[in-house]
Amino acid sequence: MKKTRRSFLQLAGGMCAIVALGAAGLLRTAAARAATWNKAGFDAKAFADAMKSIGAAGATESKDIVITAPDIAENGAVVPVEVTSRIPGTESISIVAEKNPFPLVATVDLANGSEPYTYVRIKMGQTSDVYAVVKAGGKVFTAKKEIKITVGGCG
Amino acid sequence: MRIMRGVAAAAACFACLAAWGTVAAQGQPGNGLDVGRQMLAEDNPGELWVERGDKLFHEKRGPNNASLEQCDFGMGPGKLAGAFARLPRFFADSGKVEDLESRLLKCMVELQGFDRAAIIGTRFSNLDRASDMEALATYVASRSNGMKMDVRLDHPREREMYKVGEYLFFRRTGPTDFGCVSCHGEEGKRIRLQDLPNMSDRKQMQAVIAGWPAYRGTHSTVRTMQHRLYDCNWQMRLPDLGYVSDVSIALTSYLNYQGNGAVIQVPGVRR
Amino acid sequence: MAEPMKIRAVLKGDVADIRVLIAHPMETGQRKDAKGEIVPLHFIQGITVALNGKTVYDGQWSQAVSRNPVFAVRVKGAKAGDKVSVTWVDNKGEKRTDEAAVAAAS
Amino acid sequence: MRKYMKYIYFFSPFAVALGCASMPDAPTVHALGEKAVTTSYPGMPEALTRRAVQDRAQAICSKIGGERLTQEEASEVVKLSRESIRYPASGQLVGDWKTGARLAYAGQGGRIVGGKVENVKENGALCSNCHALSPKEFNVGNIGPSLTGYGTQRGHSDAIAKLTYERIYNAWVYSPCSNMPRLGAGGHLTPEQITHVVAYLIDPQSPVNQK
Repeated sequence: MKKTRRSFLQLAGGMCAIVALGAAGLLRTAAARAATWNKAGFDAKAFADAMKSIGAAGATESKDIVITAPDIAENGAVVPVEVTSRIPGTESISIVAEKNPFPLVATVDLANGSEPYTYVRIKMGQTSDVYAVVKAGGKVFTAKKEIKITVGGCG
Repeated sequence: MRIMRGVAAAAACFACLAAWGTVAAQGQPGNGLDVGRQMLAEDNPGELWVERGDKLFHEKRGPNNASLEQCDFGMGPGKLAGAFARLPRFFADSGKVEDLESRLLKCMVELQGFDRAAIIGTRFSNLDRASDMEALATYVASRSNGMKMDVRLDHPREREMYKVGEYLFFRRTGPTDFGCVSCHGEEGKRIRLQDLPNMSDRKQMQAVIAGWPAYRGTHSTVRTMQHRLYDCNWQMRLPDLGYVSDVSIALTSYLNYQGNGAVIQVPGVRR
Repeated sequence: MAEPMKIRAVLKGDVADIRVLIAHPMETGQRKDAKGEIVPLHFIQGITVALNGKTVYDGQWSQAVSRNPVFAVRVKGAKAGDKVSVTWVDNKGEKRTDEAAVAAAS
Repeated sequence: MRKYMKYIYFFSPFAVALGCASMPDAPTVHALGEKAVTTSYPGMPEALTRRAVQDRAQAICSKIGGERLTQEEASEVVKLSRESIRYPASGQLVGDWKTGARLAYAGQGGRIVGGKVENVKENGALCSNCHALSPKEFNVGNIGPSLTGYGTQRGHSDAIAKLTYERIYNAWVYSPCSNMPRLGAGGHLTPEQITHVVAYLIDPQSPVNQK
C-alpha cells in the first residue's frame, strides 16, 4: 500500500506537465491536492491517529453537526453518509469510520459559496461509529453516529 | 466468480433472493433501514451503464465490424422505443419465444460475428471484468422508460411459455425444497431483513418488473433479469441456470406478464 | 480510458444541488481476483468541483469511498446556466474532467 | 410452529381472464415444464442436475396457485416424510447449543457456481434466514414463525427433543408441504448437526430461551 502511494506522488509530478499543456485549469487543483494529500491521516490504521491527523484529537462534540445515515446498512459496500453543519464558518468536513482498516475516509474543503454540507457513499467493514469532523474558525468539532452493518439476504 | 464478489473492505455480502425490490411497505425491523434505502434510491450509478450501453450499441464492433443498429427486438430492425415493454415475445426468425438478452445475444453473434460461447462466458460482470451485455441490456430496456409493460400472449408459443413459467414458479425442487413461491407467495415476508415482494400481488409484481435491469449495490454493477433468475436459482442450491435457457425465458414471460401495466423505469436500484 | 461522469446540477431556490456519479473501481488493495492475486490499490484521491471556475469542493478521498462513487455538493448563490466542472485524479495518475450546466428547478 | 396441519395455500396469482380455451392444458404444461428443466442446466454434471429433478413429495407439494392438497396427498407426504427420518448413530438427540448457535445463523453451504458446489467447512443450518431466534439478534427473517423462547414454552423433555429433531430433519412429517426445507432428509444437514440446533432451541442456557 505504501509503495503505491509513493508512486502516486511521483505520478503527481508528471501531472504538472499535463497542466502545462493547458488541460482544464482544474487539474491544477487536483495536482495541488495530490501534493497536500493527507498521507499520514489516510495511512493511519488506528482511529486515534486518523483523528489526530485532522486535528480532531480531543475535539469538542457539537450538536450542530447532523449526520444522516442509516441505523442499519444492508450492505457494507455502499453506506450513504450525509453531514450537515450548522457551525458558522465551516471550512471543511471529514468522515471517519472508527473500525475501518483505515478509518479516515474523506476530507472535503468547502469554499466559494458551498453550503456546510457533504454527501458520499462509503464502504464499512463492520458495525462502527462514524464520525463527522468539522473545521470552523480555526476550531474542530465532532459528532458521531453508529451504523450497524448486516449480512444481507440469505447470508 | 461468486467468490470474487466479496468487497474486500466490506462484509462479504452475497447475493440473495431478497434483492428483487419491493414496494415501500416495511415491517418493524425495516425502519432502521429505510433512511439508507431512500438515500441509495436517490442517485443511481446505473445511469453510467445506460451511457456505456448506448455507445456499445451504436459502435461498429466484432469480427463483422457491425453495430447493433439492425437488431430486431420485435418492433422491426433498430426500433428500440417500446420494444422491451413487449418482451418476451415470439420471433418468427428463430421460431422461439425470446427475451431481451437472448435477442441481444443473437444479434451479437449473427450481426457482429461474436462467438456465442464467449459472450455467454462474460454475460455477467464481476469485480475484475465489465460485461457488455449488462450495459447493452440496460440501454435497450431504458428506451422503454415511461412506457407500460405490455407482454401479450397472442401466439400459441407465448401462451405455452407463460404457462410453463407459471408451472415453474410453483415447482419445488432441490435440497431446500424451494420454488419461487416459497419466498414470493405471501405478504409481508422477509429473508433476514430484506423484504420479499409478494408476487401474487399485482402492484408488488409491477414494482419489481418496472426496475430490472437494476443497479445492485451489493454487486456494484447493473444486473439483468437473467442474472436475477440465475441468482435465485443459485440460492435455491440448484445448478447454474443456463443463460437464456427455457426455464429462464418461461419465468420471465410469466413474471413480466404478471407485471403488465408497470411503468418501466430502468435501471432500477436494488440492494 | 476513464468513462464520463454523470453530473446532475439542479437549482433549489438559489442553491445548486450538484450530484455526481463516477465509474471507478475504488480498489481497496485487499481484494483478491479470480487467480487469488491481490488487486492493487486503485482509487480516486483528489476530487474537485468548480462553479464558474471557482473551486467549491476540494476533496481528498481514501479507498473506502464506495466503488462507482456517488457524492454531492450544494452551492449557494448559483444561477441556471452556471458552469459546473468536476475533476478527479486517482492514485495511478489517471484523471478525468467533465462539465455540466446548472439547470433551473424542474 | 403451533398447529401444524397447514396445507399449502397461496393466493391465486390474479385469475387473469386469458381465454382458457387457447391455453395449453395441464398435462401439456407439465410435460413442457419438465422438458425445460432437463435442457436448462447445460454443461452441468449429472450429479448436480439431479437436484432439479423432483422427488415424489416435492411433486405433490408444487400445487399451482391456490390449489390445496387432497387428504390423500397430505397423507402420502406425511408417510414419505416419516420414512425418511434417520437418527444419529449415538441415539443422542440433544447436542451442544453453542455449536447450534453458530449453525443457526449461518447461511452457507451447498450452493453451486460454475458446476462446483461451494467449498465450505460446514453447511449452515439457514435458520435465521426465516426465523427469529435469540431476542438479541435483529437480523432475522420471518418466513417461518418466531422461535424465540422455544424451549421456555415447551421445555426440554425427551419428547420435545425428539419432536424438534424430527421437525428439523423433515418438517413435512408434521406440516406437509410447508415452506421449511427438509434439512436432514434433503441432505443439507447431518443428523449430528441437527442435534446441535435442537440444543440451541431447547437448552435453558441457550440465548433463544433468555430474555
